[in-house]
Amino acid sequence: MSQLLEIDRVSIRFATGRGDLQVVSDVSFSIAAGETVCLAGESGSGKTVVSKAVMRLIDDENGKISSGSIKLNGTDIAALPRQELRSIRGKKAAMIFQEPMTAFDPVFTIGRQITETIRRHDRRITPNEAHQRAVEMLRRVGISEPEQRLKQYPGELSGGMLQRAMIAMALSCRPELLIADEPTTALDVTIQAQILQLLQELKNEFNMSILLITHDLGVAAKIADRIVVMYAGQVIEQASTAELFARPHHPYTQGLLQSITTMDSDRSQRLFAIPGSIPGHADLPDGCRFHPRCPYVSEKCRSEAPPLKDWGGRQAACWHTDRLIARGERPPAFEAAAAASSTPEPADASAGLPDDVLIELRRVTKHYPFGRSVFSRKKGAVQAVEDVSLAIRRGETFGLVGESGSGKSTLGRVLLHLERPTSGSVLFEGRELGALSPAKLREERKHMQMIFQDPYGSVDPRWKIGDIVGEPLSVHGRAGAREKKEAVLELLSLVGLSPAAYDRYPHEFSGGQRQRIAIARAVALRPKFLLADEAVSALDVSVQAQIVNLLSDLQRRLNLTILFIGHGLNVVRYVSDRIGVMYLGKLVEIAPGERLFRRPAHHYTRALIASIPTPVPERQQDLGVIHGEIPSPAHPPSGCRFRTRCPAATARCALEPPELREIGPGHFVACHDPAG
Amino acid sequence: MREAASVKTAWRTKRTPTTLQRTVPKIVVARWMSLTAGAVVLFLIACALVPQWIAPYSPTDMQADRILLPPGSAYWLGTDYFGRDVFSLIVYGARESLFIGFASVLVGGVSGALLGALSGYLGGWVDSVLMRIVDVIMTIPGVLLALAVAAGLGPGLWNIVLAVAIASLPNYARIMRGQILSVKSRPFITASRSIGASELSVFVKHVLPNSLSPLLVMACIGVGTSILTGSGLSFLGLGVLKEIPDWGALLSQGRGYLTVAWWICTFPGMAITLFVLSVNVIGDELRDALDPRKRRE
Amino acid sequence: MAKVIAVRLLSCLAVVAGSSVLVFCILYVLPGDVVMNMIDPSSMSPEAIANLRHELGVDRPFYEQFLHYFREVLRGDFGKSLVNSEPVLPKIFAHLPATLELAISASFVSLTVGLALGVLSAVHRNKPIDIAVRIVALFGISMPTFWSGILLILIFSVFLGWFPAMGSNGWNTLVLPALTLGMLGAGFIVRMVRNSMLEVLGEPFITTLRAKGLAERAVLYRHALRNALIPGVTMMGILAGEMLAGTVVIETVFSRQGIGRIIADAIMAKDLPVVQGVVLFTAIVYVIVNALVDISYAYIDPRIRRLHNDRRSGWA
Amino acid sequence: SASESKNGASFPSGASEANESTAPASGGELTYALATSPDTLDPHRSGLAVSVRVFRTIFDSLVAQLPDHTIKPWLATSWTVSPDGKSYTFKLRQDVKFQDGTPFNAEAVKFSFDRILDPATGAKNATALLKPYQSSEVIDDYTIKLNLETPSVAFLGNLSQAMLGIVSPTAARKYGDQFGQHPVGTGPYKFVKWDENSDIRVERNPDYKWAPELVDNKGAPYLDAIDFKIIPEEATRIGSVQSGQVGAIETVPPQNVLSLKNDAKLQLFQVNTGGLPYTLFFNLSHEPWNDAKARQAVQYAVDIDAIVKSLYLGTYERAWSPLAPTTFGYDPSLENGVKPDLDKANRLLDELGWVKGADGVREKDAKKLVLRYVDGSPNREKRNDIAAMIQQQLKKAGIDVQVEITKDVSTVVYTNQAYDLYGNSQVNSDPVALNSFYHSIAPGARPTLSHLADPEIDKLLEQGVVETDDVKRKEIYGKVQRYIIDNAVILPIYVFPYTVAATRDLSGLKFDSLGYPLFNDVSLAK
Ligand SMILES: Nc1ncnc2c1ncn2[C@@H]1O[C@H](COP(=O)(O)OP(=O)(O)OP(=O)(O)O)[C@@H](O)[C@H]1O
Ligand SMILES: Nc1ncnc2c1ncn2[C@@H]1O[C@H](COP(=O)(O)OP(=O)(O)OP(=O)(O)O)[C@@H](O)[C@H]1O
Ligand SMILES: [Mg+2]
Ligand SMILES: [Mg+2]
Repeated sequence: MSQLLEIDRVSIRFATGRGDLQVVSDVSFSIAAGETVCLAGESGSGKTVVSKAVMRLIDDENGKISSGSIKLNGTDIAALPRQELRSIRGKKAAMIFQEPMTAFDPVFTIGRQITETIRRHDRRITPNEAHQRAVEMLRRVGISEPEQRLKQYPGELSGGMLQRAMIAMALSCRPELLIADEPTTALDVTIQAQILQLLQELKNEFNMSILLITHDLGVAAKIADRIVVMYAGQVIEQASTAELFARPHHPYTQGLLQSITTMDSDRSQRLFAIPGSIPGHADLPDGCRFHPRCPYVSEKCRSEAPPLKDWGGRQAACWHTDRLIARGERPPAFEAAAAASSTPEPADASAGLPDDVLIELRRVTKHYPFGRSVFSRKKGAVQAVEDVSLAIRRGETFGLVGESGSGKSTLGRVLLHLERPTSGSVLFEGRELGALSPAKLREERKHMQMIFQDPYGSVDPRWKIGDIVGEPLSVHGRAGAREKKEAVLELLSLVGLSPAAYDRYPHEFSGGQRQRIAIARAVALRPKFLLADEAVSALDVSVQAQIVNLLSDLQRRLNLTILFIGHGLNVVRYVSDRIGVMYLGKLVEIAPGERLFRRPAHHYTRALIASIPTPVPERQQDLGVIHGEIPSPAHPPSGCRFRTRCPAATARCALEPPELREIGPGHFVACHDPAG
Repeated sequence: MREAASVKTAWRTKRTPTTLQRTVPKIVVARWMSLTAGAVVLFLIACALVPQWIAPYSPTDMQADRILLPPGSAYWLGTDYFGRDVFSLIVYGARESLFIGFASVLVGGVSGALLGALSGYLGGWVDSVLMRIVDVIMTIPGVLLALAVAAGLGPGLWNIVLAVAIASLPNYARIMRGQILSVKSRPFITASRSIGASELSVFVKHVLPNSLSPLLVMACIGVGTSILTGSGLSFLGLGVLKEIPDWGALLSQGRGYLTVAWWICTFPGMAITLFVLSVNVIGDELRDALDPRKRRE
Repeated sequence: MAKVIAVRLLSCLAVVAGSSVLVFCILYVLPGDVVMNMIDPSSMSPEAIANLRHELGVDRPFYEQFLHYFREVLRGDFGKSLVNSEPVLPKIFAHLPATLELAISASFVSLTVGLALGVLSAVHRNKPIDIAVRIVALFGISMPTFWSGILLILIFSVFLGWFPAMGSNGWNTLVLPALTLGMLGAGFIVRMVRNSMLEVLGEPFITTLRAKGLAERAVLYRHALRNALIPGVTMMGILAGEMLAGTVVIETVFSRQGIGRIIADAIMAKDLPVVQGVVLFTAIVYVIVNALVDISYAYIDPRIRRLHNDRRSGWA
Repeated sequence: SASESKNGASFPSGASEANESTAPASGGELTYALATSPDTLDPHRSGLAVSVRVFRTIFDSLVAQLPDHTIKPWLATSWTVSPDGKSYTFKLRQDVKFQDGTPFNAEAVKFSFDRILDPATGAKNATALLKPYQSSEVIDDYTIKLNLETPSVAFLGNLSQAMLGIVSPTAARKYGDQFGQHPVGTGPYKFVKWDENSDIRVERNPDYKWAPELVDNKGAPYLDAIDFKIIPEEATRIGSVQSGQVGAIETVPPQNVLSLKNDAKLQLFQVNTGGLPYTLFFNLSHEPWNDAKARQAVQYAVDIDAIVKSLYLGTYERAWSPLAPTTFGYDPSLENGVKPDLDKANRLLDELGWVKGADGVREKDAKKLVLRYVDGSPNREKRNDIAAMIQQQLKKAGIDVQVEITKDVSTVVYTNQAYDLYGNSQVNSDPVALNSFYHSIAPGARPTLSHLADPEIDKLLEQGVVETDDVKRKEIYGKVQRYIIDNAVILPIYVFPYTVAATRDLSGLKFDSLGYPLFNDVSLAK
């Protein structure tokens, strides 16, 4: 196979306020024509930097390729003058990005931005022709009414639609190489499945190569031919997808694979997690960069960096690859770690719990009116949550899943009475929250705490960790300064942070550590109830596992009741006793966790489960089982809200909204015609 | 391959010095500027506090036999048409100028910020009403405000301070409001509220501190502009005759001599500019210092 | 849509009415009165003065004067100057154009200079050119306009003879005043544009644009600047007020006709009808400018067209 | 005499004289920059010198006064005075028309003077000038008799002033209180337009042929038009004449006089104005300044020479008397009379029992020695600077001068009488001007600035009005002047010279006895 892209011993440096920083060292790999290569690794390992370097986009960020060469079709991009770069960018290689919402210029129409690209690279094309081409491309990526869409602004389209448009733009000049930097991370599982399928189709049709960057090995398993694993700015392993999954040659890869929560993860076992976190560029360890986290670590690892060595058509950079190959199975150290902390519990979720309701929602509805003015009453309202009744039992973990915009977060906020419901009521230990005075409500908050999705935004950047964690104590307790400090230090150790964190600021911590800080604050008052709104979604798989473990530890220790909102279905399954599925503001199905996954009754639930990318290459199912996107919650479809996307919709669905009814022990579904 | 390498090295040799040029003077310049700015402000504050230790002559000593002398060894910055020493005038004028600058920003900034903060934080009709009031204040010409204040309180230093404060209040209010609006939707605010913190404490402990940066930047500019507004008032003949004029008044009174004795108004003008520059440099530094994310080791 | 406009209009009216009321109150509490400015007190008997006061209606109680004034205004009668009996409305119409001309061209100068330098500064962030631009901008901010105006006259009229030193007829008399007032605004805009450009340049879509192979010029000016303009436009709303206020000094320095001097004189003479009339008009101009700002927002930023985002957020 | 030699403009030599021999070129427009804006162009209502400079071109007077104080015909061809001095009969020119076509006649004169007396007109200085006019009788179309309450020697001279100019009755009736914006007279130029704060335009009155002896050109003026630009900012005014944008500017600031003199492109005119020089009046009704000793202490403590030298750099003359040198009756013997003497000042104050306190300010009976010095804003002719200097000078004598600069002089000074020292000047043609400043007033009437009430001075001033013998009259006024200075009723500061800088192509600019410019002879070299 001829190599389209050859990256040869590339190192990349950034000029920063504190001097030069080497971010990528000696990275080499190549992509053949028509091949899909995945770049995987934890956040901060340098994946994006490498991909940007391919187009020399790092030039604009004070970065430069300090050594090595990047050859695209034989031309060394590292040595090209800037002027010539432009004819490569977009033309020979194109890029799509993680956040389609922010990757488009918000003030120009989609059409303008696509035609701009086309005409940039072929001046002979008339605006009209460019427009025609844009229409075709949009149609090709599966956007309906392309003429219409071209006239719209990025803010007017949904994320999935935008990512399609992004792909259309990237492909509009027929590039030979498509670089996709986490193209689906920001999207729903259902949309992710659609996009991945589209990419695969297009790859064949356009005969291009794809460099896909992802930290989700499930995605990699689905579409990659080969996987390159990076750690701390270096390539530590590369192999074909099947080989990598079957037999990782590097302990890091092995750890990554193990951290993934799958459908099969045993709920009674602690999730596996690689201990520690990726080092910063300023304090890289000597020798092998992974050695502080490695169970195989030896003296040699500490002093000497292992070279990337060939292992029969694949490569790995580890002094202990042979041992790994020999043992094949889990490394002993990892095993020990997992075993030590696992305290098996009866997996019997539905039956084992006392029927003691902690929180109850009664016909809760939350509307956000818009377009209201002095003269007119409500023009309309976003029906974020519609007539939801739900009871959460003491000590259980209730999982809530659903696509983006289905109203999960809103439900959570209403539940905590951070917002008042439009109608319906919330009962906490039998007391109606809406009837409490503000002061009483604040008092009640002691018992109900919250962890947020965004670990970066949920702590005040100007506060020290000690103050952040201690804030609930100062708000509610009248504890003295000494006691408070002691309590905070204890909390820090409870969530696995060192006491040194006390006097530091949030920006000095990684995302995972910040989430620990947020958790420490949430449990400071020993609440009865904890709302975790996508608490792990923004984290790396390995860190995700650490946090999930922490949460379940705490639940056990503090006897917490948890509402766990998430869109990573595997994780939700792992942590939850019962799971509720939301669609467009409605709760469409409730069932004990295992049962929901084994016997989903609602067609929507089935579609969700089917969309989950599984990190096992052999088990590829049909992609894209659910079509279209979630409709606007301001104008939900009549009758059953899912009917517009439901494969089993009948005339009745349009007329009659289905009620939630019990179809098995603890299994409720709102569907006229539930599946199996 | 070899060819590529040589191209590559050529490219590198060309690039390396630019990086050096880029980083080294940058750090030096940044430090140098802050240090100079700090020194200037300290010196001016010293002038305001103990002018008699710094000025070589009395600022009120008018001598007909030494009028309009150009800068020289005896009178460093020359003498004015009264025969006063310009340098001593600037030194003594610092007190009033600095006072006008800082006091009006303090008064206008604090009240404007409070108004904007209330408006942004409470929202709803409070917001609409407060913002309309701010709009109303903005539509009234500053001269009118100045006169009204002067009339209400009698002529004096405070009249300028208050006039400037009121005139600048809407700007602070608007900025603060916008800032509050964006800060109050951030997750850590909800987080604090969900802990059960009272609205007041959320506002005071989280919303306010996170909203102050742009205000600080604006206030630093405001310190300079209020001195200028003061000078504008004395230009329009609304000023007060003071034995020791502030810089704005010096500048305004000396402008007629620009072609004859440029030093009379140029040096007070430079004092204002230097002061504004320094305050802004320090303000930027301060803003970074208040933000733990930008704090330098 | 009609309702949106109606609400908008109503709130504009409220602002205009509010400023009228405020001005009325301010002038009412000012000591001294117009009569003493009109006559030579040494040549008139106290009775005659009292008569004159009565004639002008300034001896009536506050609320009566107030109601009377607004009743007349609603009828389209803005009254006559107390000082020289000139009808107010024609007087305003005679002077407003010159002031608007000045304010608009100064805004134009502010915008062009401010944008150009602001972009330059952001693109060369922390390099000598950036530092130089920022210092120059601060100079613009820290120089009083009467002083920079005189400097410009010396340079461009006396020494170079390129532009007239004064007057308000013809474009060439507009150059120096517009420059003087514009430089002040430019200083503010440079700072603002630099900040927001830096912010926009850090946005992911800029990388997309570069990845598409767009020329740097297109990236900067077609895309980044347009996004950075959004807070800049708010700034123009604020600046409009400053510009209107700034014309007082500029008009004096360059001996231009204009509303600025009219109101300054009227205030000093406590010529209530004139002050009222002028404030009414400046308030209207101000309100119109801010409405335009809103509209241009929607033009620059399509997101506003959907969400009725708040126009005043996101400055600095 | 001394006064004569100081009179008149110091005309530039060379160019302008050469021009006079050749016939002046006709046509062209002159742009003439004024320092302040006229209040109104209604001569009867105006109180400002700057207004006079403009409306002197539009309005003519009955008579003209030459620099030597002699009265010459203008709109009146001849006149007779009744023996009791209480009625004047004027024969009027018959060939005169107002600019709006209204014929000029005795009716028009009567209308004008009666208009001034009518309180509804709100006339300011004109009323004072016209005193003691009572009524007029139209004898025939071109003969009119003016009746006075009391005889007045100054009456004819006052009639020569522009503020007593004759207005068109038709226009005055038509425009009512708007006449100031639409002035119509018989003058050499007719009004075209007035853009407030910007410019006033007058154009040649082609029918004009009745110029007085003050000028050479008896017919219509050479210039097509004059644009009076209002340029308050000194630097701008100077810049605009230097750059040639305007043809002439008035009121050149002292510091620029020298440099403009040396400018080859420009010529400089300077003429001292008559009447009262800029004078600081003590308020004699206020303690402790009602005591002549206290005032004398101030008189000795103030160094007026230093003030005039610093601020006016030798371009303004120092004043010594309540009268300006060019005014009739000026007493030159007062010159160099009072010398600054700080010791003497201190001694006088010591004698009065004012003792210096810790802060250097004198005190008596626990009261500080304070002098309230009021001055108007803006800083016209550097008057505020004078205040600043006097403040410093008096500080040395232990007097605390509190300066109040105010826009609202009328309220502070005239209504509230809240001043110990206040400065004023008046352009006038006759020493009778002293009456309104030093003559005591009837009970209930508004006091004069000085609050002086001395029967002896009153008597002298009353004699001065009626004394027809110039020598005796001079003597009377000499006594008045000496009394005022000896008793330190005032501090005379400077004589205001009206200065004009013009481009070299301008010639024929003349000034009347009061220092107002005359544009009849002005022409521009092509
Ligand atoms: N412009 C820059 N200046 C300095 N350092 C940078 C710059 N861009 C990236 N880095 C550093 O390079 C490292 C690698 O970043 P990169 O974005 O490539 O990681 P990544 O593997 O893509 O992570 P993620 O999964 O979070 O996207 C990070 O530590 C980052 O701080
Ligand atoms: N404050 C608000 N004002 C108006 N609409 C809102 C508000 N908050 C949420 N919504 C709307 O309500 C709907 C449900 O939002 P919600 O955030 O609850 O969804 P979600 O299921 O949490 O989605 P995600 O997975 O993206 O977090 C969305 O359409 C959203 O736009
Ligand atoms: Mg990345
Ligand atoms: Mg959510």
